[in-house]
Amino acid sequence: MNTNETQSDIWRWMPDQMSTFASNVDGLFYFILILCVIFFTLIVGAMVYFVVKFRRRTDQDETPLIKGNHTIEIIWSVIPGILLIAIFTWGFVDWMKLGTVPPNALDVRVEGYKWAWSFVYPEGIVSGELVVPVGKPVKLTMSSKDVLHSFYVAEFRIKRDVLPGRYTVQWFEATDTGEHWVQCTEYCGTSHSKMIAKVKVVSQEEYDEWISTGGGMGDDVPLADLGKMLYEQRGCVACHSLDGSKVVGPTFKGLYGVERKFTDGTSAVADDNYLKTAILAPNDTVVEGFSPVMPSFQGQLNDRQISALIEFIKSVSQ
Amino acid sequence: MSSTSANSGIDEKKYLAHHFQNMAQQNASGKLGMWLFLGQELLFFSGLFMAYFAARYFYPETFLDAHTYLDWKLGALNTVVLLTSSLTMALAVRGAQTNNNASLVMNLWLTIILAFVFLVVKYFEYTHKFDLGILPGSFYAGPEIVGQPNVFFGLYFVLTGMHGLHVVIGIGVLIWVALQAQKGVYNSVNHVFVENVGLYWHLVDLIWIFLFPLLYLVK
Amino acid sequence: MFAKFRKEVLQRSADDHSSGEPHVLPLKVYFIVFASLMVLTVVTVGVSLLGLPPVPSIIAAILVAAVKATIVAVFFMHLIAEDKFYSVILVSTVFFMLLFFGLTLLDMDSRGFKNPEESLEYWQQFSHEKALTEEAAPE
Amino acid sequence: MFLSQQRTNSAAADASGSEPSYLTAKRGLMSWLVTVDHKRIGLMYLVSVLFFFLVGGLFALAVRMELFSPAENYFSADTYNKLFTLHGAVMVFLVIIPSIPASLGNFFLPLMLGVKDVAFPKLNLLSFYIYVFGACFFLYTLVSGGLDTGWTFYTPYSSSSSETSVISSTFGAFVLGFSSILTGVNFIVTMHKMRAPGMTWTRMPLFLWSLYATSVIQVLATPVLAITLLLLIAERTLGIGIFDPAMGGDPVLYQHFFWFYSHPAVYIMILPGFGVISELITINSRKHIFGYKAVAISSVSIAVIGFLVWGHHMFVSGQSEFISVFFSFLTYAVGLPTAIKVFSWVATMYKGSITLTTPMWYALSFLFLFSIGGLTGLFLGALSVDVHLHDTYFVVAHFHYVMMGGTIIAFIGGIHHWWPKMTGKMYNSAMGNLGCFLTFVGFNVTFFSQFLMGSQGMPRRYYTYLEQYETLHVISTIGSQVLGLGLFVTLFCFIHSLMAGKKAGKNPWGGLSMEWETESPPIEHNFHGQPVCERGPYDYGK
Repeated sequence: MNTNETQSDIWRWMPDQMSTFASNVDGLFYFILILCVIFFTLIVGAMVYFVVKFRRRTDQDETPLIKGNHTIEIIWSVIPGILLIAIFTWGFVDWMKLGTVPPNALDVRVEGYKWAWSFVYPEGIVSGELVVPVGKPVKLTMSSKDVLHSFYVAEFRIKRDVLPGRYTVQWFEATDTGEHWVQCTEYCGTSHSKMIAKVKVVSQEEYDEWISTGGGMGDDVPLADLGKMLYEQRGCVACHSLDGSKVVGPTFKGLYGVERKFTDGTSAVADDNYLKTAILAPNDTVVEGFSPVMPSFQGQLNDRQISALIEFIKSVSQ
Repeated sequence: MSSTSANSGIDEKKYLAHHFQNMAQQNASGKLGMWLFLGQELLFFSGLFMAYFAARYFYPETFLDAHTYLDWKLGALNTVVLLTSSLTMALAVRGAQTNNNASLVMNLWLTIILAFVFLVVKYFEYTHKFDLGILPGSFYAGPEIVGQPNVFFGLYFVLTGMHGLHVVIGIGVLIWVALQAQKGVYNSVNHVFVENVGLYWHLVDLIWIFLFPLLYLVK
Repeated sequence: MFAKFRKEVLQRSADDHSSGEPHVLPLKVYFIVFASLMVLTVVTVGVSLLGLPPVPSIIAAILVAAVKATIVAVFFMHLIAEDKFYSVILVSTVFFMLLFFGLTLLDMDSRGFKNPEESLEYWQQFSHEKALTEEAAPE
Repeated sequence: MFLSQQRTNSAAADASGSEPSYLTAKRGLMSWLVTVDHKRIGLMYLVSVLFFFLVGGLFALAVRMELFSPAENYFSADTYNKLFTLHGAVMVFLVIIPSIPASLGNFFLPLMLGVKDVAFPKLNLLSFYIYVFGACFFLYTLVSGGLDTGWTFYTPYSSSSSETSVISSTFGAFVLGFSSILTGVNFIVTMHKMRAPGMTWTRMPLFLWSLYATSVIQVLATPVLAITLLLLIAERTLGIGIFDPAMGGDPVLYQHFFWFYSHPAVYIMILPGFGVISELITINSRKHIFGYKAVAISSVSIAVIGFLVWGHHMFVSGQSEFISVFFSFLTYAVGLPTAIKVFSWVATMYKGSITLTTPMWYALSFLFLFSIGGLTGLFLGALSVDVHLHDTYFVVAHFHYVMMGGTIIAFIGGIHHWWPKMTGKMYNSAMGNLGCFLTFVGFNVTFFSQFLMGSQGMPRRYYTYLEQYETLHVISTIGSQVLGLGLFVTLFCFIHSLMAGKKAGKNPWGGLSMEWETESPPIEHNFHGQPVCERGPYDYGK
């Protein structure tokens, strides 16, 4: 997704074709578009022509009593019928292609939860961004933790709802490197529009290197930077702001070391172990004026990642 | 008034609404309207049966296990009670059509009594379940059953509850019709209302005919 | 066959009153119908005690219930004596109901059609294991 | 059409019309609140539907204002979610489903059939009060924290995680369903059992054919919505666990329940619009409809096939791929009769004598807008393209073109067309044309840009969006202002006509169907004698 929009980016029908499936979808899309333009000009053209040609000249002029014409009626039922069946079959063929996952696909588990995505790689890496090698099919086995979501990447032309209590599967094969947005397209509450994540298509070498460094979160990365990456990728950004404004959860600005009052009347200083329990068991202590909607990150973040987040909150709190 | 001769001189004009041409048109409209209403009721219950089939598809073993807590003998008794009430209702309608007011009134009250018996039996069933802690949905505190017992019992209470509600509505209308019948309002000319109430009652019975085997006799 | 039966019942009930009054079935018909309903209730219970495997036992139960329902509809609800349009309404309503059941059950049945992960069994099996892994390896 | 007068021996004065019209026959508020006259009930429905159209429209303007730029402009995320939800719910349940059948249908069904009233007048009044009762629940929802689940109430969001007043709005929609069912029952019985002598099924105006098809759907589909909403309330309160996966349910099952009603519901919305357009085009081109039987039968076939296609709303929702193929094929089957209707309307205008009255302008803009709406349905019916386009602004544009561009434009055109008959006054056609023009332009600017946004991947119900869509959102917001202006001009045109409109004659447009036989506004029991129908409603010229 190139951030500098040129004029051609606004006035076009389809986003860039970044997956093998995209060309099929665009082919059918433009085929239907041409058909629509033809039929539309036929209908509106005939309408305008008749209105101009058969304007009422006097109040008494007679019109012929045409009750119908079987031949025309048959023609304009059969021809659209054939075209409709053609469109259906083309759509059906591509749909079957989208349904069959190639055998050697890279299997990534996708977890959707209220207002963020997390991707679990076969090697056990949990990342907030979907990093995939170019030219290799990727199979997404998706499930949600709370309400319905939907995994949609416009450039790959793929979309599938993510259901709690069931897996749904879809696949894609990126044809070009680049960065695209994953957007949630099934309404899921307050920050439904913030539930976006990045898809990074990289070359195979870069991908292997990314995997080897534990998903870009290797031990060499300083704690605060690792914390910042986690903050953006693991969905904290969707609810906790850095500039003091209330989104859904409390802001991180000026949080560390400050007295926090809770809904049950008790209070505590926001120090290291308070933040750790707040991450692992958020609904035990809820700050006044907020609702207990934060999902628990138990089993999602290892100790190093939690301390990285705490370092990041410290660095932001000044 | 028990003569069966041609509408024995009952003046049609008394019952004819201003916008109808004659009684035949008025009766036919009333019955057609009732049948459309019954069609709509049937589709209303179709949603419940669909929920039943879906839940049974998802949790077959729960249904097998949980239905043992339903006493099928009480269910069978209720079926017999409702079928008899359907008979007495049909006889009541026949009484109205043949100007036999006595049989109309007697059968109507019989139907009402049988409907009450049905509700009483249902009351015992429900209290028996509440004692076991079997409450609908998330209030379920009953015995341990594999799978999702709250789904089966939630459905059981919704299905029989909705049907019971329709029985209660039926009783209300039947009492009103019985009181009118005692005043001799209905005769062979003006009997469409009794017939419509009869159609509604037979539909309620129809729904129970399907409910009984699906809920109580799950094998 | 049904038309002959219907004409025969109507003919027998038509001879004892003039055309002015609505068709009224003879008393005997009501009690025969009631008796058959009682017998069919016993059959319903009997069928369920046969111990058929789950799916056939549902179909059998529904068939018996359907027979009882048609008897109630045809005799008690006077469909046999009324003009055919009411039966058309009833039948079309039942048709739309079955349509609703059929397509929805067909969808639920064919869920794991292309990818087995989407089927219900996969989730019940794996979510069971996933729950275990979460308990087994707390951070 | 000879109106053979059968002298009625009632105390009616002579036929010259010294009898008071239905508006002046009885006076006082009570005479309106407890009337069983189908014309007064029709007017009461018209006023309440237009009121809620204003309420829903204001929500729409608020939504568009907020989307002017990706940043937080006027409302917080929660308020925005409530705004688009209430816009959807008010427009669907309170405006567009009762709009044409309840107001114009109630008023003109008996007049067009040549009878005194609908089959069950008291039931007609009862369904109006059920409508008001249901509307009160929606007003209570507005007051008590709104609703933020989307008009579709999808579980598990609506059953477990939404804290807004879901129960009162679901119960409101449940109650409104009954008003729709009872109107449907009333219309079917009236059309079957009550007709002027000589009026066979093929001599009925096409508006009645489309009302018949609509009523069939109303009676057969709405109860499934009623039970769905009751189960949703039971799910949210008792937790019976059919739809909510946390308690063992299946959210896709809810979508099946919901769309089994809601797709036929979109045909409840559009079919009366087709009926109005058949009337407008034939009268204003003064020519027999092209293919009466084809147009009439296609209304009923749309109603029947409409029950088979609900799955095309759920191609990507986790529904099995196998059944999606079945639904996609049938979606194209239901597209065909709609296409036949549009072609027949255009063919009707061939060799006609066309006047460009305001209703005709609305009919022409209907043909323009509905063609776009209908044709874009082809994209969404194709399985592979729908994967890309589902739940994006392409879908929003599609259903606004069909619902707003179709039903509401036909509704306003129908009000203009029958305004002289209903109120006895003419409207200023220049102002009416201006309103139509502004609505047409504003509509296209608002929603055509949304097609582009949608196919580029802009998701629905988004409070903030990626910067690449900003220009199109700006255009769409400006368009919505013009659209709002156009509708206000139309409203002013009606009010102006009520105040200062010229007296309208019996038959200002030269129509041949029966409602033009009686005075405007008609007398209380519609006709002086019992009119007899000798020939079809479109037998212009020989």
